[in-house]
Amino acid sequence: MNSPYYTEENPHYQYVLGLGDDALILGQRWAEWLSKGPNLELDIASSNLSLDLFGQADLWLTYAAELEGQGKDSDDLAFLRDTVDFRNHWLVEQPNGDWGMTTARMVMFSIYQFIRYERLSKSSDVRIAEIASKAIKEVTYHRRFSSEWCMRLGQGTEESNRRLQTGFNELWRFVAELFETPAWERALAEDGLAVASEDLREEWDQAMHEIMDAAGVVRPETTGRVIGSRHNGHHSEHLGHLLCEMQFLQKSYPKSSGAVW
Amino acid sequence: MNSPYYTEENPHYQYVLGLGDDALILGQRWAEWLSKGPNLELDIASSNLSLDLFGQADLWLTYAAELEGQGKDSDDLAFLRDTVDFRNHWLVEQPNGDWGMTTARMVMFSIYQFIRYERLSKSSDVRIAEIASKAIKEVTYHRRFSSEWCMRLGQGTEESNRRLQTGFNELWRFVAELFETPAWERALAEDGLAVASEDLREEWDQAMHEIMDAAGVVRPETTGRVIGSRHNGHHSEHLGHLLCEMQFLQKSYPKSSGAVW
Amino acid sequence: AENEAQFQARIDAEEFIEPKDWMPEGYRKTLVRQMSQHAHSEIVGMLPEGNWVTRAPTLKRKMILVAKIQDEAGHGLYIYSGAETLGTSREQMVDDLHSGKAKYSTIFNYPTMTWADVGAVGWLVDGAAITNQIPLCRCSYGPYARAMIRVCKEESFHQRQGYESLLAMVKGTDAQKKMVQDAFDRLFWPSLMMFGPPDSDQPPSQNMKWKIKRFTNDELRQRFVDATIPQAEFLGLKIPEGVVWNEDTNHYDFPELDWDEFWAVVKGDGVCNDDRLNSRRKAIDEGAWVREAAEAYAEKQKIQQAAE
Amino acid sequence: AENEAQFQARIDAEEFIEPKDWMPEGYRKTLVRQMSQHAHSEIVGMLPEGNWVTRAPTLKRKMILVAKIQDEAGHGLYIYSGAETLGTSREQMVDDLHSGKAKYSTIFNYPTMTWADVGAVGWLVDGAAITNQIPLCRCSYGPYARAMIRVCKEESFHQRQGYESLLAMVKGTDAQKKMVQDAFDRLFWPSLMMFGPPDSDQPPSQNMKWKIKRFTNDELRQRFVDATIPQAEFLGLKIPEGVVWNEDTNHYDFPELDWDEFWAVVKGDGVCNDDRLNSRRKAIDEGAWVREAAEAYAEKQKIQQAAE
Repeated sequence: MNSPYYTEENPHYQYVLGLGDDALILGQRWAEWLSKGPNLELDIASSNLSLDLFGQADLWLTYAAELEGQGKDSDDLAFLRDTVDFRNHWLVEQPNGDWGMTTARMVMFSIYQFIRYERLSKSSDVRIAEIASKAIKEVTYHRRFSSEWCMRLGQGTEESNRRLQTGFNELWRFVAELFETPAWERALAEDGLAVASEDLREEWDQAMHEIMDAAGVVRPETTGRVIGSRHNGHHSEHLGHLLCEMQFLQKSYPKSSGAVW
Repeated sequence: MNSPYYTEENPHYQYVLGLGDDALILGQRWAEWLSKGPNLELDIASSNLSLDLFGQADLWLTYAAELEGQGKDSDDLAFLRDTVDFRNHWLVEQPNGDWGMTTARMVMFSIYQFIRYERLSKSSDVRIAEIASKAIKEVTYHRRFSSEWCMRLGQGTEESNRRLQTGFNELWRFVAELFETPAWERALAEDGLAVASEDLREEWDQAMHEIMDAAGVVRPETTGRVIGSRHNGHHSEHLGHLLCEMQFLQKSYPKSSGAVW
Repeated sequence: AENEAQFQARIDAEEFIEPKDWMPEGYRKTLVRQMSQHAHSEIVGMLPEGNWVTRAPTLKRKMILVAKIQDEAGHGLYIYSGAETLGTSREQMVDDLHSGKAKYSTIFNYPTMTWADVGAVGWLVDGAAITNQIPLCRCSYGPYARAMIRVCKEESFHQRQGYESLLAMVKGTDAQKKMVQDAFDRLFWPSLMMFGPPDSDQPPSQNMKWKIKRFTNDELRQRFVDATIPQAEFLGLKIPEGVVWNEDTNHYDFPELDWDEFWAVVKGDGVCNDDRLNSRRKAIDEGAWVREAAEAYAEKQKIQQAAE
Repeated sequence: AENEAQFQARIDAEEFIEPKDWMPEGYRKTLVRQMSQHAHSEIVGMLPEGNWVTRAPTLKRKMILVAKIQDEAGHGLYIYSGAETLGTSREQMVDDLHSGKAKYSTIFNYPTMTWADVGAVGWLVDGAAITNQIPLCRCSYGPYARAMIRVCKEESFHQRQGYESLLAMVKGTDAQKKMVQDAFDRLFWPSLMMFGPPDSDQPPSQNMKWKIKRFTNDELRQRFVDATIPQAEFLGLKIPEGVVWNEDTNHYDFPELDWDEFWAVVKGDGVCNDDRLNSRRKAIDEGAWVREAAEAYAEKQKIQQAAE
């Protein structure tokens, strides 16, 4: 049963919007680490990740706005939608938690992004292929950075292994949703334009298997049930609070009132 | 040197607005404790305090809106202003911190409110006297509640005394600002309408002296310098983040667009 | 066995069993489990509403929500103290909640995604709870029945306020109407699951015999659906697929619930399972030093008074 | 004493002193104090900007601010490692910061109340820092001078971006113009205090003799005022009371600064003193287990490689 926010219209726009929202929300979570990291080197690393992700978000959301065809720009999409209009995966909107939770999330998602971007760089849509080919260079670093920290924490001390394991335990419930594939996404994939999320599952499982074994952490079991869908505008409770901070200025001094930033 | 937000116009409105903002922002801080308290009894106490304060805020802000004379209501004032338009004391906008910080703040401010409301219940403005006489019954409980907890923490364990002391140490910098008295407030006081904040100092110092000695905590020294002023629209960095959460819905679905709650 | 027969006779005679009366161990166990699960649900139920208390759109809605959360904490207290009369301490029950041993109603593992969810929780979740609790006002165990009488009164007040906030929103913008429809679509089925698994899954329950339970899960669920669908229509909402008025039975027919989803959430796979338990653990852990200080202080006072 | 004379001769000959060269204990001490205070200011300076990074109004401004904060962390790193060449470890310097022993520039104890403050910090605070740092590029201690050359380049880039964001806002709504005027009014005087107490308060400083300091506090402050006021006028801002162009001296006259405020903030009474130190301590304390894990892992790798 689909929600009032579900639509099969303009799937090309919806697909690109999802890529943009993933990068935007994860970029915001990494920006929250600035000046709060375990040391200066990690504050610098967090800003690198955040900058890459905001850059990707700007490119995807600019293209999405063009595909939507209502004269919007990337800022309109980023700052004027409510949770029900966002199409990011639930994993990226979860709070950072401690460095163990943050590392677990980034391992899970940077591997997913790497595999997705690898295929998208061969997309039949030249614009998608272009953005993906640029982004995959950055995501290669994201994957290496988070995998290295996964090893340090997994094999470091008993406490760091415990915290990393807790991160995977609490985030694993969001794995199934990474591979949810609505019919319109499958159709786009058949045209070579997009990638069907479920086709990424095998390679992702394989890569996760390797890094988690090497790091000495156990794969949690979950029923794999996805209750709700981001394509229905559904999200966890965390996205709404993130938007309160991110969107305050544009909503308090709307473009329509002549505000310029 | 006054800021672009300083005005000597409609002091009667500004004074009542300040009373409303103090209650509103402190009410929001107490609402943040709901379901997060050390036990169920304190969750119930926090909701009592929060309810009382929101009730006072509604009364003061409704009256302030009338005095402003621009057809606004208490919600317009609470949900549509930015930090520069708020006139609450800096002490009430500080984060809750732990139960020690929260207790220190509430001791400092409930005693201030008690003394202020005691005098305002004899205001020449019947409306102010009415609201103050109702509010002082509630604030009497706020004062007793926070003083009891000040004793428990101060005389309880070495750790609770340390945390309570840290609360006073970090919040004491905001004491001087409680007694800042612009010329227009002094003029209103001379008409018997308002109370000049600096006239509350002596009684407040005396009451604080007693409770802090009894609780076994030391009065921190500060230079008493107030840098900036709430009458200039100046605040600490914490009010802005509080408004992001509090105002999200009214700013995302503006009354002007026909939204009804 | 002789006790047993006498006890059953008192139940059949509709007498209330009191804490000091003799009772079979099974009766005590099932009541402690049910009352502690009920109290846990009240406490955990504060969290999805607490998620919006700082963002309520008006001062009036804010105060209504704070008062509702306050009552839930109060309900939790009565029911915990009711359960304590059966010999288990509140601390023990709360430990079981935090260790995951004790359960709470699965509905609270669903996220309150929008402000309309807060109204829908009041309308649907409090509505289902009331439908469940009215019969409990005549449950055979005295302390539980008395707690229920008071809880029902306050909860019907909250249910009306939840429904009333949706009534206001459906008169607002299209975006608000959509929000209410989505909240109803999402929370309707999980609130039906609050009545527990279908009777077909359940062995004829001892609880009915002991008059802890007066009606079966399906009977109460049907009563709730029949009351709720007309209210949804009054709000102008689209009715969920498969829910159809049956002229003959004078009830609404509705399709089989998705019990796989129910058991997945019971198992811990709901979107908010971890958020809820982590919040409860965090509140209790970070409050430990406060409770210790209060105890130490009370001790010192006692010693002082004794000395005077 | 013979070393001393030789050392002074090298200074007078504009030679760079390197870590391995002989230096008077006073020279080492004052450099460690100044470089660590400079590094601390870069680190603590990340916090008032970090306060707005999650609320930047556009993606472009967000990325510019993230890049600025990143560079400040980088500057902090160079300067700490520069100071380490004088024999004090970064951990020791950071401990002194957290214990309150070591200071950082008082400007960072002022709150960034609005988004316009972020632009004003870029324009005024980076501007004052650059005015201070250009002469440091020829400071007698080699590692410090080389760090400054790189820092100055990046900071002038950030200063322009800060000014540019205010240029955009003054073309916006009245509310935005007011925000920029208020930010300028509030941050102008504290940024003048970044140059330190007036020369009249200072004994003729050994730092000048050792060519660590090339110009006096008042000379640098004057240079900054003369550069900043025209920029404020270009933004259409009202100029602070008492700041008047002096035809004869070809400089702006400006009133005595409020040094009581300066010393109150140094003493810890600024609005944000506690917020800043608490944030730094929290980051380092909560990161301890991460650093320990990284060390333990590196150890295991070494042992493993040695075994191969």
